[in-house]
Parts: sequence; C-alpha cells; structure tokens
Amino acid sequence: MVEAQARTAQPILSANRISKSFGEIPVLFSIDFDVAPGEVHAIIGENGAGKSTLIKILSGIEQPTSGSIAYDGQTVVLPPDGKAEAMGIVLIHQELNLAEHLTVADSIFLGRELKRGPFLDVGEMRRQAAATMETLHVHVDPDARISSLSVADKQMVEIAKAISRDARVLIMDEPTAVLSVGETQTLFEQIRRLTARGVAVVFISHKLDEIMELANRVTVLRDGQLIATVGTEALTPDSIAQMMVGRELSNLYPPKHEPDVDAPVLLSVRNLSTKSVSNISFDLRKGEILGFAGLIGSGRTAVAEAVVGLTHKTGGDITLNGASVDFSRVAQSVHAGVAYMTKDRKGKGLLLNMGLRDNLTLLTLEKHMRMGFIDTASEDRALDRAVRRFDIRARDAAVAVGRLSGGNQQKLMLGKTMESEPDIIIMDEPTRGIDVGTKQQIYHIIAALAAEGKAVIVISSELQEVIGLSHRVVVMRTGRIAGVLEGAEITEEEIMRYAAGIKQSGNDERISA
Amino acid sequence: LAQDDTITIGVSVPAATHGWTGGVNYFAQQAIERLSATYPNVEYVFASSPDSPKQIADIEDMVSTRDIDALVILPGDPDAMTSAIKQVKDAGKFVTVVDRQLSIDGVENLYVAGDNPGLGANAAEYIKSALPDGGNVVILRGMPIPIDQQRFDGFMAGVEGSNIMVLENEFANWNRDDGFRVMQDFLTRFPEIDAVWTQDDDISLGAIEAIKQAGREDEMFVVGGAGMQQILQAVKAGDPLTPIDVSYSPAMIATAIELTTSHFTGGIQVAGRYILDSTVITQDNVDQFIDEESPF
Amino acid sequence: MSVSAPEVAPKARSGFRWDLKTVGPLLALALLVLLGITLNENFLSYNNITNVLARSSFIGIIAIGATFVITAGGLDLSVGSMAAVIAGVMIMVMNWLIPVMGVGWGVILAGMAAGILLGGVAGVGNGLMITRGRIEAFIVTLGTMGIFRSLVTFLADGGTLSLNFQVADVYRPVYYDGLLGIPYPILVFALVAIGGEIVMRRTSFGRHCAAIGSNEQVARYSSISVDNVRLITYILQGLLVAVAVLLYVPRLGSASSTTGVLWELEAIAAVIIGGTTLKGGYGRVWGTVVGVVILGLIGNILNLQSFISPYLNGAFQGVIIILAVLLQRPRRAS
Amino acid sequence: MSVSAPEVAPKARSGFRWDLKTVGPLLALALLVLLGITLNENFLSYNNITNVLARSSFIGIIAIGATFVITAGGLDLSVGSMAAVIAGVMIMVMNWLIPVMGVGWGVILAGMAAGILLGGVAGVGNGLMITRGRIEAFIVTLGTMGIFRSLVTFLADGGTLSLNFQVADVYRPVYYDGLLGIPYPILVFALVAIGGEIVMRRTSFGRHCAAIGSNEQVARYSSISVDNVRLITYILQGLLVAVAVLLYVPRLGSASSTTGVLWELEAIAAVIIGGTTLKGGYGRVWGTVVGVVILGLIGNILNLQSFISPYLNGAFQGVIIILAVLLQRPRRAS
Ligand SMILES: Nc1ncnc2c1ncn2[C@@H]1O[C@H](COP(=O)(O)OP(=O)(O)OP(=O)(O)O)[C@@H](O)[C@H]1O
Ligand SMILES: Nc1ncnc2c1ncn2[C@@H]1O[C@H](COP(=O)(O)OP(=O)(O)OP(=O)(O)O)[C@@H](O)[C@H]1O
Ligand SMILES: [Mg+2]
Ligand SMILES: [Mg+2]
Repeated sequence: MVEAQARTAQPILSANRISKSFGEIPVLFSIDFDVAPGEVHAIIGENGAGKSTLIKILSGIEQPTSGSIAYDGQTVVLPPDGKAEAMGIVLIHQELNLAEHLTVADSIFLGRELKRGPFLDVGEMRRQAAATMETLHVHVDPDARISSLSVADKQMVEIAKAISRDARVLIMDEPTAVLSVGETQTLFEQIRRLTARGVAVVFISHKLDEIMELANRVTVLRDGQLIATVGTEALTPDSIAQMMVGRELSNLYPPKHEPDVDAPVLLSVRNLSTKSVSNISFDLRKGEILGFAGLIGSGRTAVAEAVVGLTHKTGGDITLNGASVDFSRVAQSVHAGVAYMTKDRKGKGLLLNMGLRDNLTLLTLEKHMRMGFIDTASEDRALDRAVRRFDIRARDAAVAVGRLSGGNQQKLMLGKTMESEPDIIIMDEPTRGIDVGTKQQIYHIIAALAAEGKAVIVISSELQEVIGLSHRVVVMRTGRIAGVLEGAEITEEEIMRYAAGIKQSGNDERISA
Repeated sequence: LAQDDTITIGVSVPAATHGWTGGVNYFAQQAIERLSATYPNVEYVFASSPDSPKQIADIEDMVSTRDIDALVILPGDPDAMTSAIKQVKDAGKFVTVVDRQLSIDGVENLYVAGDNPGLGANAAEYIKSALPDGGNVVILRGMPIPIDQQRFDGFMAGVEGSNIMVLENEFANWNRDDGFRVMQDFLTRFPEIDAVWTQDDDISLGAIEAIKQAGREDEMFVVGGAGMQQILQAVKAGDPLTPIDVSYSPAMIATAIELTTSHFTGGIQVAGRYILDSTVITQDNVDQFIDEESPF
Repeated sequence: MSVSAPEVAPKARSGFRWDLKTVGPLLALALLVLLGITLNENFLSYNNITNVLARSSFIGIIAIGATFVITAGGLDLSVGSMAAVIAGVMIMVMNWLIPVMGVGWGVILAGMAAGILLGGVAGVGNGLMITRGRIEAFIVTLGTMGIFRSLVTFLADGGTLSLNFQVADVYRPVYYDGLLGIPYPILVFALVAIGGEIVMRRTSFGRHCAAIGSNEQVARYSSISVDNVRLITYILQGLLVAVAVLLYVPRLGSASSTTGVLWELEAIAAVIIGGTTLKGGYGRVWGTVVGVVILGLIGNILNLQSFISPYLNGAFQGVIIILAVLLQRPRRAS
Repeated sequence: MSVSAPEVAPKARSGFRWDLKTVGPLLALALLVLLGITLNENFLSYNNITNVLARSSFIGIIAIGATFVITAGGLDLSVGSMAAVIAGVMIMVMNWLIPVMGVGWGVILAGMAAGILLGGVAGVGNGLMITRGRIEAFIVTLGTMGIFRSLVTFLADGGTLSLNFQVADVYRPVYYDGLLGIPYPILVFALVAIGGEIVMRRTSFGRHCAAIGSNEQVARYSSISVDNVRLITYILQGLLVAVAVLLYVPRLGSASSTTGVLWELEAIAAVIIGGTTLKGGYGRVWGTVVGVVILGLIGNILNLQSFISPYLNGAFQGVIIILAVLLQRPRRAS
C-alpha cells in the first residue's frame, strides 16, 4: 500500500517546532510537520490558520522566527527567494505568481532557462513547454502572453512550471481553487505519477473530497496551532471539517426555498452576444438562485461581464424589471441594483496595497459621503459590520489587503460587493479559497438573500456548490447555453453531459421556469 | 553683524549654459578673486542662476540674508528681471546692470553693456564687403531669446537692400553640437553657400567641422561672434574659413565689477552708461583680444 | 477543542503611522533648517522665510496638481511649457485689452480668466489624448511640452512678451503684498495645499485616483470611470498651472521661451521627495508641500554660504534630493 | 466526479503578430521618409543619410542602454550629464597624458579606457543607490544628473574643455571615416543594436530584465537576483554612454556644460516610440533603433524645409512624436 510505504519512509523534509511572527503578531505556534518521499501530505485549516505561512517557511520564502527545518535528515537554513528550488523544493504559490508580459514558455523556464552556449535555446524551451502543457491536457500556445490567458490557464501554467522542475518536494498551495473538475483530475494524475517516482507532495486545499481522494496524511491547523496529523484512512470529510472548524458542520447547504411560481422576472437576457459568447438567453426571477455551470472557458464570466457593462455587447437585449437596459459602465449597473463579484480577486477585485476599509467601500463610496466628504467613521462602521458578517480575520488591523490570507481576501471582496446592497448579485466563483466553515456561512447568506427576495447568479466550477445552492442551472459550453436544468435534473452527471457536449438542448423554452 | 566698514557686493549672472555665459561666469569669478585680494574690506557674493525666477530668488536672498550694499547683475532675461531689480534699487542699493537693457529706464546707477544689434550689423557689414558681387548666406541663430533677436535684426537690417541673399535661418542653441547638425543639413540642402553667420563662436566651431566634413571649406567663410580664443587663434593664423570675428567679450562683467567696486573704494562717483563696442576682429588687431588664460 | 485565539478585529486602521516613511521628508526638512540657521543668522528672519515660501509657491501649486496626476498613475511633463504659454497668452490678452478697457483690474481679471481657461483647455487636451487616445502619458506630455514651448516662442516672436507697465504696476501687489503680513502667493499656496490634502484624503475623487494608480482593472471593476477620473487629474493639473501663473506674471511681468524651463522635473521631484509613489497608487499632498519647501530651501541655503563653488550648486542639490529620499526608503522587503 | 470531459481547445495564437504595435514605428518611419523625399531631392542622398545616422548614433547607443534599464522597470535621467562628464574627463586625461606619452593612439586608447571606466563606475553608482539603497530610480538619477552636470561645469571652469589639436587630428577619423563607405559611428551603432537585440531576446539576462520589469516579486520567487540584474542594467547603461562618448569626442573634440543636455529625454522618447513599455516588462531594441532614427529624421526634415518657422520646430517634433506612438496604441480594452 502506498500509505504503508509512506509511513515507513524517512521524511525528506521536516519542520521542528516552527513558530512565526510578523512583527508583533504571532501566526504560527511551534508546528511540527514532515513529509516523506512518495507521500501526499495535505494541510487543511480555516482561512488565516497559517497554512500558506507554513509552506512558505518550508520552501524558504519566509524564515521561521524559531524552530528548525531538516532536509534529508540534515538541519538546514533554506535559501530565500525560491532558491530552494535548486535543492529540489518547488512551491506553487497560492496567489498566481506569473509575470503578465512574459510568454507561457518564458514563464515555465523563468530563472532556469535552457541555453545553448551563451544563448537561450528558445526552440527547445518552447518544445518542452508545449510537451508539459500537453501532459496536463492544456491547449495554450507556448508563445501566448500570460496576460492573454484565463485565470485557470494561468494556474495550469503555474502547475506546468512546477512539475517541469526537477522536484523532490512539491508544495502546492490551493492549486485547484481555480480549476474545474476535469483539470483537477488531470492535476491529480500528474501528482500520482510524481509520487510514484518518489516525489514528496505537500498539498493545501479547502475541498475536502480532494483531500480524501489524494492525501495519505492530513495535518490540521487552527489559529496557528497544530491540531493533529492523522492518516487519511482514519478520516471522513465530516471529521476533518470538525477538526478544522472546531465544531460540528451539519448541512453545508441550506434548504432550498423554491421561489413563488408567480415571482416576477427581475432580469431577462435575450440573444446576448459578445466577442466570446453568442445567443445567450435566460431569465432570473425574484428570490431565485440561478447556477451557471460549465467548463473553464465556456463563457460564463463573459456573460456576467457583458450583463453589467464590463465588456462590449455585440448584440442582444437585457431587460431589468421590465425595462430595457444597456449598461456601458459598471457604475450604471451598480446603480440599477446589479452587482458583479469577479473571480480574479488579485487582478480585478482588490487593491492589494491598500487597507481593508478603502477596499471595502471602493464600490460604494457615495454611501459614505457627508456634505461632499468621505465620512471615515461611517466607513469604519461598515467594515465592522462586514468583518462580523463574513468573519474576516486579519491579525493586524492596519495590514495591507495583499497581506491577508487568500480566503480572507475573498471574504473581503464578498463584503465589498454586498456593500452595494444589490437586488441582483452575480457571484463568480464566490467561495474560491474559502474554508468549509465559512463556505457554509456564505451559502446561508446567499440563501437568505434569495429568501429576502433578491436574485442571485452563482457561477461556479464546483459542481457540488452549484447543485447544492441553485434552483435552476444554466450549463454553458463553448460560448453558448447548452442546456438549462431544474429540480431533480440537477445532478453532476446531467450537468457534465451538457458541459461536455454529449447532450444539447438548443430550444429556448427552458429560459424561464 | 557686518562691520560698518565692510562693503558687500552681490554679483548675479546667468548659469554657464553655453560658451559665452561660461565666459561671463569665469571672468566674474576672476575679477572677484582679484578684487577681494586687493580690497580686504570688500566682500563679494556670487550667484549663477539657470533661469529668471532663480535669478530673482538669488538677488532677494542677497538683500535679505547677505545685506549687500551693491548689486552687479547680468540679467538673463531683462524684461523678467526688471521689477525685481527695481526692488533692490528701491531698497537703497547701488545697482549695476550689465549687457542687457532693463525694460524701464533709470533703474540702474551704472550700465555696462555690449552692443547686440552692433554685433549683427558688423557681421553684415563685413559679409557685404567680402562678397561685393553678392552671395548666399545661411544663418545659425542662438536660442529664441531677446538678445538673439536683436542680433538677428541688426544683421538683417545690415544686409537689407544689398545683393546678399539670406537663404535660411535656424536655431543652433549656442552650442557646437547643434551648430554641426544644422550646418550639415544646410550643406545638404543648399548647393551654393558663400558665407555663414553664426553670431556665436561656439556655433561656428560646430559649423566649421560640418563644412570640413563636406569638403566645402573653399566655397565659404564663417563669421561668428564673441571672441572665443579658439576662433581668435584661427583668425590670427589667417585661416580663410574664419577671416574675422566680432567681439562681444564676456569680460564686460569684470569691468562692471571693477567699476562698482571703485565706486565704494575709490571714492569716485561712478554712474551712467559704458557701452563696449562690438568691434570687428581681424588678423591685424587680433592680438589685443587674445588671452591665453581665458577658458572661453 | 475550542481554543480560539483572540482575533483582532481589523478595526479602524490607526489613521497615521509615525514611521520613517512619514517622518522622512520632515526630518530632511528639519536638517536643512538647522543647516540654514548655522550658516546665517538671518535665515529664520521674516523676510527670508516669506521670500523662500513665496517664490516656492509656483512650483508648489503645480506640484500639488502633479501629486494627483502621479497618484493616478500618470505623468505630466508639459507643465513648465504650459506655464510659459499661459503666461504669454495672459500678457497678450491684457496688452490687447488695454485700449478697450483701460488700465485697471478689469484688464487683469480678463487676463486671469483667459489664463485659467487656457490652463483648463491644455489639461483637457493632454487628458483626452492620454485617456481617449490611449497614448502613453510620457509621450503625450513630452509632445505637448514641445508644442507649448514652440507656441510661446512663436507668440513672442523669439523674444519676450512683456506686460504693459501700468498694468504691471496694478498687478504687482498680487505677488508682493499680502494679508496680515503673509504674502498672497503663500496664502494661495496654503489654500491650494489644504484643499488638495482634503480632496486627496476626504473625497471620492482622491480615493479614486489612488485606486486607479494602484490597479486600473480593479478600479474599473469597482465602477470607477477610470478615464474620467484620469482626465480630471490632467484638467486639475492644467488649472493649477494657470493658478501658479496668475501669481507668476505679477512677479516677472513677462514671458519668453525660457519661462518655466525644467519646472516639470522640479515638480515631479518635489512630489516624490514628499513620499508619493512615482508608479501611482499612493499620494500625499502635505508631503509634496514639504518636498517643495525642501527644494526651495536648498537654493536659499546655497546663497547663504560661499564655500561651494557655484558650479557645484547642482551637485549639492542632487545630493540633498537623494538624501531626502534616502531618509524614507522602504526597509528591505523580507 | 470522474466525468472526464473533452476540454475545449482555445485556438493557438500565431507566434508573430503582424499588428499595429509592431508595424507602428516602422509605419511612422516610412511616412517620415516619404515626407523627406517630397521635401528635398537630396534627402535620400548618401551624404544626408550617413549624416543623419552618424549623428543619431550617440543617442542611439545610449537609448539601447536605456531600453534595458526601462524594460527592467528602471529609469536613468542622468545619461546626458554622464556623457558630458565622461567626455570632459576623457579630454582632460588625454591632454594630461600628452607630455608623458606623446601624441598618438596610445594617448587616445588611454583616454578611451578612462572613459569606459568612468562610465562603468557611474553606472555602478547609480545602480547601487537604486538597488542597495532602495531609492526610487527617478530620484537617484535626477540627483546624479545634477551632480554630473555640475562636475563637468566645474572641471571646465564654466567653459569648454578642448582636446589638444594634434590628438584631435589623430582621433578625428573615428567619427569621420568608416569602412566600405559606412562611417564608424554607424557601424558601432549597428553592432550595439544587433548585440542588444540578441541580448534582449536570446539571453537569460534579457529575459530576466523583462521579468523584473513585469513583476519583481515573481522574478524574485523565480530565484532571479533582482538586484544584480537591475544593477547590471545601470552598468550597461553607463558603459554604453561611454561608448557613445568615444564616438562623440572625435567629432568636435570638446566638452562643455551643454554637452548632452536633454539627451535623457531624447533617449527615453526613442525607447518608447520604439514600443518598449515605460513601466517595464517589455522591451525591444530594434524598436528603439527605429525610434532614434525617427527622432533624427524629424530634425533633419525640419532643416530641409522652409515652411515651418524655426520657432515652431518644437511643435512639429511634438506632433510627430505623438503621432508615431498613436500609430501603435493599444486598441480599447473592451
Ligand atoms: N507578510 C505578512 N505580514 C503580516 N501578516 C501576514 C503576512 N502574511 C500572512 N500574514 C497573516 O498571517 C495569518 C496566516 O495567513 P496564511 O496566509 O498563512 O493563512 P492561510 O491558512 O493560508 O489562509 P487561507 O486559507 O485563507 O489561504 C493571517 O492572519 C495573515 O493576515
Ligand atoms: N485574450 C483575451 N483578451 C481579452 N479579454 C479576454 C481574453 N480572453 C478572455 N477575455 C475576457 O476575460 C473574461 C473571462 O474570459 P473567459 O471566457 O475565459 O472566462 P469564462 O469562461 O467566461 O469564465 P468561466 O471560466 O468562469 O466560465 C471575459 O470577459 C472575456 O471576454
Ligand atoms: Mg493560504
Ligand atoms: Mg475562463
């Protein structure tokens, strides 16, 4: 058994009584951790628990405040700035870590370019990059610039970059957060291939089923403390969740309250087309949660962005509360009560160099104006509310948002979007990088919004989420609506059939229920 | 506090942004060094300013922090400086203005100046006499500021009505690189040029290199101005490319400082206008203008 | 297991951080003042201080505009030549109007109106080319820098445009007089600075500038009209250049092709010395004011001594500028 | 959860994009050449073309250095004054050495060595203050710009440093002669350009410059020594300034405080006209070469015509610069 082997093998990388403080603020308390060749060791924990910090220490990006690291049994001080890669310790950062101007091939080989004599062997790098991308079933041109890729493709480039390194220890911080099911499976195949070769893998994810599927051992962190390290075979998703959150997690998804049959249609989209999608029609009723499913790149984001005026429509009509609208700027849609929360929190969602308050109110600053000036006290009150409502945790009150843990950034972005008190909320991957405890909270918030008579569109690559929340599900494929599911039809198999193009219902009668 | 018998004289000149102002800076500092040694009770405050606001600031500082008794100033842009200089005068200081006429009369106690229109007129006169049958002239001007305009107008008035044909004028910014560049293009453009007037020896030096590069040094001659040593040496050597120069010596600042100093030390009342003529320097009189020490 | 570490709620971020980045420019200023005091007993005199502040006011007012432009991720290299052309046009307008309106405040107010209008138009021009034309701000304003400079040369026919003397006499007090012993230029500078600081900190426009400079995409997704805000920064810059010129003309009474040369560099230097980030995203107006005063004092201090050869003034300035910023440099990011 | 779906293949992007951003500068160049031809029949003459290219070579060589600095997210405002001080020191060294070494190539080679050394040292100075001192590049190089400029004024005593005539005669062919009818300055410029293009595209140094300029954090995490690469860009810039000066000195044999004034702006303008991103991350050397030639031709064309008043030269230049970049502006991001 793989597990047995792993258990007996000597750890290749281990952390002994690691503590870490940023300035005055302690983040990790005396953590022991190790990973053996051929093993997948998962780290789980709530947002802000210290997972990313721990693996940054394990890869030399951060130095521990106290404690030691042993590599191959030798106590070492890992070199900073990714130089530990030369020793075989490779890290995929939680946040995308690619230079937008470079090409895919450039990025994959950045810092260890292949050369022929003094010159770059551009052809060979391109070939190898293409080959690596091929093993990941990703079809992007090695010469494409990173800036032209979708978030998911960028993540795949990160993964390609990491697995093409000669890793002995591969550390991945939420690599699947932006991936769809198919891509996740491809990644897992590669991870299994690597572990079979004796590579040690450290894996962080908030998706507990992934943990169950992949990991040999699981380490649970909470508030910077080590809670436990246990073999996966002894665990169920429920018991992991309980260890993480410290309480029983029942009913991840709230019960669905079907909207009234005669509930008015708030938003109606007819034959919407843009550069990347065509002929999109759907209705959204008061009190309804409408899921958007589909493979990555199927055009869900493009639809949302066209609706709120972020991208240019090439055709189609949008009707809001019976009146035809044509937003050309986000301000108009926000004003009309339609809010969109992006999936790209780093690139489009948050100002990383600014504080929590400025970010929270950026979209709705006019709510905090008094006599033409910003009322910071009112902003602070808003922040207090958002912190409570979304359980935003920042140990340092004045920290720049870029320093928050990924999940807490996501919560802040949710808070920011909700600040506009929209009637229609379009959430693009709302729980990306969010721990199960908070996920549950967010699901309840979404359900409550619908119950209040708002309408919600949830775009998600997590099928469970779409299924658990939505009253109806629109499945998209290659820029078109492949089908609309409702009631008992909403199952994984059915969604995937439409998403993959196995099934198709070009008819329009399902637009509104 | 300054002792009663100490005299402080402020000297304000434009920064050394081209050869001629470089000469002004040099001669001013030479004069200050020399006179400080001779008159231990005279103190000099020297400032060199890149533009008018800075020059005004500098003279304000001289009045408010250094408590000067007299100001010797070569105003970079006299129109812009007039009211500030008037303020110094109104504060009861002795004011000597050098080279450039203020825009209202009666501000300065003493005016020491060169003759800008004369510089242009002299050059025109020489070119007319050297080309009695007429000829083509190109003009390389300095920068678009008033003294350039005065020189240019003086020249144009001088050639007016004659059979001297001015082909074109362009700014060469009083420096050699631009003199070289503009001359190269003039040589490309005009197959027949008989004379070049640059009104400044820095520009001449650049133009001469361009002419030599084109191998057309036998066709034309260059008339500059200001009496730069390098050109004077060539005049002395009888170089046909630079038959003459027109004086416009930056040393006039030294004269002004000396006169102002002697107003306080010599007990002589110095006032009025001292115009230093712009004379034509030829092989015959060049020796009296040559000064081995001068960096200009 | 219910050990719940006490989470600090991210409450109101303690508004003001008393760190090196904040104290840096103030420290540099204090050191310069000390140097000045030791060099000359008149340094702190009323006359000297008002002189320095009054003449720093042009650059100061312009630099406050530049603070907004730079905070929003832009750049304006044209301010110096824009000042020259505005001054030139103001003078021409006033001179033209004398036969019609006679010498008096009427003419001057008309000239001022023309100046402000031109400043606004120039700002609109720069701003539109940058926002609607999508051309790099560096290039647009380098281009308009040349265009404005040429224009004033052309208007002045290569020479100087001078304001009619009688009008100049009426106008002069705007620079040289004041209220309660504070010269008007200093008052205007102070008003613009206070207004600027309030706009930057306490209005949505200021917040939006920082947001755009920090991440244009995020700003767009946050319903900020990126183009409009950016356009407004350039218009504001143009208007503030015009305000500076309103104070400049009574001081010099003339404009020529050399007016305002290198003001752009000085303004940008003041902004950065003050702690605003050149790449945008963070700006502070009070810092710019400190930066301007530092630059003004450097020149003043150079005039208080005679040890340094005037040829080396530029070197001294360079060293001080570097030191002023060295005092607030970020600690190594690790 | 195991439905493995056939992924949608995003269409592969074609490697080389023959788009406006690429053709833009070339188009601008072509238009200028057309304009030149219509204005003057000598425009395309061997003499005119070699004149323009040879005198563009100084700025060109410097601008190629600037391409690397800017690509790596930096800026160097000091290049013009650096050129002046290097020229001044070279001339002084050569003049000093004549009594020792006599007139000849020995003296010139010694002068060249001194120039190259000084360029390297100046680059190291700029680079260390920026990388180790963590001071904004704009401020450091604005500071050293003042320092270098002062220094040359000081060395020349406010005047001009002139190379000994006999040495100048020996040295002169380096500017005026050439190989197979191509003047040396053009040859050196071409060599530096080709070398620069190769370094930018085909070495890890070039790659690392782009990475640093695009995202410093990413570069650092990819174990690139950000500070070293950036330092090298400034050293390279210093050395290339020195190379430019080696060709400049034989032309007129002199240096003064006006040498190299505004070269920095011209170099940066050339770089940006050529399509390099001012904020870093993307640079192309061939574009810079085109940019330099465009700027050179503008001046040339202005001297070849008489419609435009010389007062308006700057305006013409400004308009062309803006148009050249307009031709390659990004399409609206919508
Ligand atoms: N550079 C930093 N400076 C200050 N505080 C930091 C820094 N980096 C992380 N922190 C803080 O350390 C804590 C732990 O963060 P970390 O990123 O390790 O959490 P995480 O477990 O990865 O959470 P998530 O699941 O949300 O990614 C957070 O409170 C975060 O704000
Ligand atoms: N090459 C590109 N250039 C410019 N914009 C692009 C490019 N590719 C995608 N976009 C835009 O980025 C957004 C997201 O694109 P994409 O179609 O990849 O996501 P999506 O498939 O709609 O979202 P999801 O993955 O959630 O289904 C859309 O607005 C799209 O128009
Ligand atoms: Mg994390
Ligand atoms: Mg996508």
